[in-house]
Amino acid sequence: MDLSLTPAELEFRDELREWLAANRPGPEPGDTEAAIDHRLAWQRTLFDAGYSGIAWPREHGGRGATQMEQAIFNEEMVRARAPAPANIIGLVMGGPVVITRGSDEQRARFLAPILSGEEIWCQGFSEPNAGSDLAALTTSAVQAEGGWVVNGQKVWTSFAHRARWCMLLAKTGDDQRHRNLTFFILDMKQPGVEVRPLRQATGDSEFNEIFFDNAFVPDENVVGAVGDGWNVGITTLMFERAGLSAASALAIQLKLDDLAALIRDRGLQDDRSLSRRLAALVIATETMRLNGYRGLTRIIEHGVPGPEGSIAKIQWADINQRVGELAMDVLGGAALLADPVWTRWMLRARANSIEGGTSEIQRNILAERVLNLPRMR
Amino acid sequence: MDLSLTPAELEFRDELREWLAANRPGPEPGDTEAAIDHRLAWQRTLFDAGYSGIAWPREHGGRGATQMEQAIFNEEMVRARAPAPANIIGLVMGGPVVITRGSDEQRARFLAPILSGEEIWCQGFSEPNAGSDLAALTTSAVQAEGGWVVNGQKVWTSFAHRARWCMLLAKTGDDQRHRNLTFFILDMKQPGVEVRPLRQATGDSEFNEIFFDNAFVPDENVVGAVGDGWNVGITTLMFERAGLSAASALAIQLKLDDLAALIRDRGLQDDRSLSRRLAALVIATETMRLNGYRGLTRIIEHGVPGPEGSIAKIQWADINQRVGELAMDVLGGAALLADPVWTRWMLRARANSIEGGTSEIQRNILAERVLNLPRMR
Amino acid sequence: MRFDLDDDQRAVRDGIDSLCRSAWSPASARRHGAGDDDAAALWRELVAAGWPGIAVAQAYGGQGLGTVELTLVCETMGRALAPGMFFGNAAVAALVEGAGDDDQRQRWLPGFASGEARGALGSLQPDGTGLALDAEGAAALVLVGGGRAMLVAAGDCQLEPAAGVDLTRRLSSVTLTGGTDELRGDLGTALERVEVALSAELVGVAQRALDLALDQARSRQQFGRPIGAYQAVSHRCADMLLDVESARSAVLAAAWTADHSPQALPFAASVAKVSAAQGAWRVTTASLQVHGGIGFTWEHDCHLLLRRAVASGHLLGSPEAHLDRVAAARGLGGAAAVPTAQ
Amino acid sequence: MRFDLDDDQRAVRDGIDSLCRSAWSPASARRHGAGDDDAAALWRELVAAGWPGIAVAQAYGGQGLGTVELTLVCETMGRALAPGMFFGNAAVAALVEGAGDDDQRQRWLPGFASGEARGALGSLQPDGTGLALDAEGAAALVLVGGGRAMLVAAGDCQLEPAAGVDLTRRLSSVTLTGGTDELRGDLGTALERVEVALSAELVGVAQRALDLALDQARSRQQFGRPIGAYQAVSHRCADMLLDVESARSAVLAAAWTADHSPQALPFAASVAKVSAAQGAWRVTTASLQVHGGIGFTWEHDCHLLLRRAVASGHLLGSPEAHLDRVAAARGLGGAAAVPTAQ
Repeated sequence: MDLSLTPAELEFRDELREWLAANRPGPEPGDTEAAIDHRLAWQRTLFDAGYSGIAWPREHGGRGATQMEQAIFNEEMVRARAPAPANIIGLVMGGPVVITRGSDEQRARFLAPILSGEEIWCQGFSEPNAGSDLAALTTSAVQAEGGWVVNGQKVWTSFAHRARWCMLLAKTGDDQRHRNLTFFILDMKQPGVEVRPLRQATGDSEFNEIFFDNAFVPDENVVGAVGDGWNVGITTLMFERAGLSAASALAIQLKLDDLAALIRDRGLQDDRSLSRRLAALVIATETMRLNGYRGLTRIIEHGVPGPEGSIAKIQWADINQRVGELAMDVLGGAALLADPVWTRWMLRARANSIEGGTSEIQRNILAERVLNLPRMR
Repeated sequence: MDLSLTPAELEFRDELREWLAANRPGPEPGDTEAAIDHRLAWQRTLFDAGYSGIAWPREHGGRGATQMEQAIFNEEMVRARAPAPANIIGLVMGGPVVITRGSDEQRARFLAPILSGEEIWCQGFSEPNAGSDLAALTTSAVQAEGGWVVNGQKVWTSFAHRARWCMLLAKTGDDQRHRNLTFFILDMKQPGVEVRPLRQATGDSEFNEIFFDNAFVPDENVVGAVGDGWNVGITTLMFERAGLSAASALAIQLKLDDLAALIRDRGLQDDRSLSRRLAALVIATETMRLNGYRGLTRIIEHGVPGPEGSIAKIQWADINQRVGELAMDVLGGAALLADPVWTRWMLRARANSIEGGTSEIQRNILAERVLNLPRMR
Repeated sequence: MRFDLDDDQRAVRDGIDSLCRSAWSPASARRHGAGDDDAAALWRELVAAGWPGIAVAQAYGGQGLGTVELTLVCETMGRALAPGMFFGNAAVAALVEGAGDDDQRQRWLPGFASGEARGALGSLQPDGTGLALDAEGAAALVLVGGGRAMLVAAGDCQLEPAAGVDLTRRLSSVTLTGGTDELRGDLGTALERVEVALSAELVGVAQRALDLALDQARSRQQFGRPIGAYQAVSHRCADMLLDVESARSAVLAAAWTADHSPQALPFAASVAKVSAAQGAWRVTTASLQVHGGIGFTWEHDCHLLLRRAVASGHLLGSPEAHLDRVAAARGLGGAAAVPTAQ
Repeated sequence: MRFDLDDDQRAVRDGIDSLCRSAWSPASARRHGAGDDDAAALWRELVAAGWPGIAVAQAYGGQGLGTVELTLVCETMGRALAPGMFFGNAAVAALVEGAGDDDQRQRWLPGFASGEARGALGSLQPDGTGLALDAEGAAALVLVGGGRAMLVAAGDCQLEPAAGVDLTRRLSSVTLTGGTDELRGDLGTALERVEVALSAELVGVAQRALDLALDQARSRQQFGRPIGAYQAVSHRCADMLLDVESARSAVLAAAWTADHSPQALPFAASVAKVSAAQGAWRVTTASLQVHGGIGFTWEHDCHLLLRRAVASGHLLGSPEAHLDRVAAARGLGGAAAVPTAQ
């Protein structure tokens, strides 16, 4: 066990810090679309400096660094308050799935533009009637000349309106529960695809709905075997969390510093009840960070992300929600006024226990797949 | 709506207070058996003064008072720090079931000695493999000449070693889930009945196990129809809580006063975190008391106790457990030493969410029977 | 003792419920919050039916009903996501009646009672400005803060729209431009009645959130079953019921106490506000969770309820301030306890 | 960075685990608590195998392994409900080594390291008496409290059995009858290492409680299914896993920090103690709930684990004291923060 950085990791980090000091991205614009442009430009800057696809193999255009260096990179980005690259879904999910499950042709076609940000990816898994339950998906793909014709609807897709490619899970059969799905890479720039923004409780529109009306996917864009989409999709979801929780924890710690400042600004620094709630959050966030690094070590040593990622997901949602609650209590009567930072945080955090697998589903995963408890279904 | 006592209720209360002032029971002995003797003597005193079976009809030997007066009586007993009468199970469950479900002969035979405390009752529902799930009971009663032969085991019966009668739920058929149980009144003073004390986590032995080895119940001691025991048993359980929650809440408030004194004694009165936890408990306990009276009004107006009693049961367990936790935190390092009051409270409260129907079962009841949510089973 | 509504009280509740159902909807609430004029029509209906004066003394043109009746109206309005005009007017009437002097009562109460010269409630900020709810068109405001209550005629202040957390009531910042008139009577008791009415609104908000969650739990299917069959959902709903019923008991008891046992009101009001504010927060957030993604969309009412729970929960005395008061009565919590009505 | 045990560390854990499994059981723990002599035999085995000196410097006859290795032993012992002798001796050795002077080290550490002159840990009460754990037969005690640590030779104090919450360690009240010897060095850092070791024990206690709950959840049937199939149980178990794993991460990190990054130890130790103490309380109580009635019997181990969680959780710095320290580092919590080690 060694929690210090290795000489190689240290060198990577110091070089990155130096580069970041010289190449700070400007502040993120408030407007959503301008923010995406800003994040695209930032991804291009990262790409040009060799910081896109940190842990992707060199042969696929990545930096070939370790997963640990990827995590260090993520933490440094948070520390520098740099935005996530615009094509985060391509980098974190799309690319890794193409690398591990795709064909050579798919790798040749898709990987490079993911890294540069030239082609943004989005994820088409959730549907209005199939949130946690992928077996209830109804978007269908029917075999046709040279490919598949897709009809149906997806929801909660970020970047869909700017995306070139959609990772699509669609029904290709009626037989068994998990054997009737196939994983496609669908071209978003075609007439059969319509994207509508989805406005959230916060008032923002981070997400979209996608409607497919006889959209077409050629055969060569099927990932894995026809009917094996559930397994390919699960791989995608597991890549989603690996290596991100330490950086997420750091982001929360920075926010907690702001919240401590708010408590002091409002003259409430002697309120032991508020201060203990804040301290408990600082501690919970630190354990989330440590769980993240422990999980990452396990991934590095055993190859694939495991279901333990569910622990970090539950912690992340719970902590963010408690931060929002504490902020409201600190604001007290001033909680009436919409605060640009804290009201938004309080509201946005409510989705954290729903998006990317609800906290209930995460507990199911821990119970069934880590603790081997019997399933109800 | 009128939360003040009616003139009749006021008169009842004032008379009771005066009587209590003149007839205080002495302090309860520490020894368990001596405490039962003390509570038996106290019941006799109450009985002689006409305070046994407050809300039982006059024709059955009770005082014929209202349920509200019964609740007032319960609160006054708590306020006077008087113990519960020894035959509490007979008074609260056995008697009411005999009155509402029993035959005239059963009423004539059983009711009077319940009131005087001459015959103590116990309840034989739970079994080692059937806690929440009455359908899983295995204690059986097989028809014989003039009655039934009982074999099996019950657990968690209070007063069993002192009881003359046991309210027994036993299997009398194999057909359907809830149609195979019958409710018996079993004589505990027979060779086929063995009682063993059950030692609890606290170190006390409030409860017993009962072993039945060809014990006999005559036909005339079947309550309700053969096979209808589940319905009779449920009635019993519902009577258990009606009217008790307001008094239980008062008992907790008295305990919270002691806990506030402990906080001050330990010089922690300025700790806002502890004081808010205490205040939150005071408030939760008050809502439990109010829920109790609101539920009692509903019972009085609609005749039978409803499933809302589950709310009070959940609150009671939760509050008691939080009181124990807060006490440990107030004691701090001194929590190492067994405190005669608070350590026992902390430990004993852990059973509150199990005994008399677990909090999980209470939530099932609320979900299924009050909120009409679909059942999983 | 009889802890249940009597027939007259049921009639009050059913009357306001049927008015709200015919004249208001979450869609109206959204339009009102966004600046449209729907609420004026609702207010005219309320005035026409005599609701504004329900709890104002008959001497000033009101019906002189009690605080229990007032809270029944407030709960129903909270459930309907009705705007803050009724509550604000009733609150200001209670403050002037309870803490004003004769002149103030004579001048303002008849207008509040008839609804023709509406009152609005606001908070007084430490910097001397105010924040008021649905105050546009009001004849007078009462701003409460720092243990004082200032009566301000509409002509003596300027309102500027402000962005509130709550989207179903309009928030204004208030700048004083003329004289104010302090309410120098028993402000504490009057404020506690207002807190009880506000708590009743929160019970209504929580009840609506529970109703929506139950609909969702029964109809939404996942893994071949309605989600309400899963204990992760059904037990959450049971806890919501516990919160709603506890807060309702606390509010009804506090309302009755306000009229019949005022010496017990401080404790009863704290029990009501803490139970209702914390309960509404827990229930509205739990309802959103039961709904899943759909509950997080702008179009769904979940966030309207949650936002209202946050805003009303922190209006006047915060739950923390009430906890401190309850603790202080037991000699706990130190000297620097937060004042109850900020 | 590599956040996992290496092979040597696994060997340490497996070694102590196999010793505990062969030489100790919950039944032994009950007998020890009740006054029987089982623990003496266990201690002899530990001494024979060289465990007492695992973290003592080689210069004093120990093996000089690190705090990580020490916590692995403590966690395993907590899981086994082993008595407090190993922990007490290791704690006292760490205090003398870290905060004692050369004379104190020379005099006591060789005996602690070999286990032939065992040390025991206690708390110093405000009234000048002490409370010590499994101190009978110890050669010396260190009593900690009020920011001080007093070394007392066995001959200079009297022990009286006291009734403890925990039934698996013997509690004694300590009356000083002779001289004491203060540890005047860097007590803070030494105490933090001890807190980390104590936290490791709590992780073991929680892990055992989770193990028992999982057995119960898989085997106990109600309503025709194992109870672990119900989310009320399975989600509770998932939360227990979360608590156990978080506390384990925190303890391992703090142990590593103690040896390699001491300036970061105060925060890391607080994270470990709060996570382990609160986690062990939540997990042991949840385990009892999963067990239902059987878990509340005297014969079942649930209450032994729960009692130990309470006692160790409040030993040395309470979770509240650590929260206050973390808050104070952010300028919060007022001046009167509770001292960390009472």
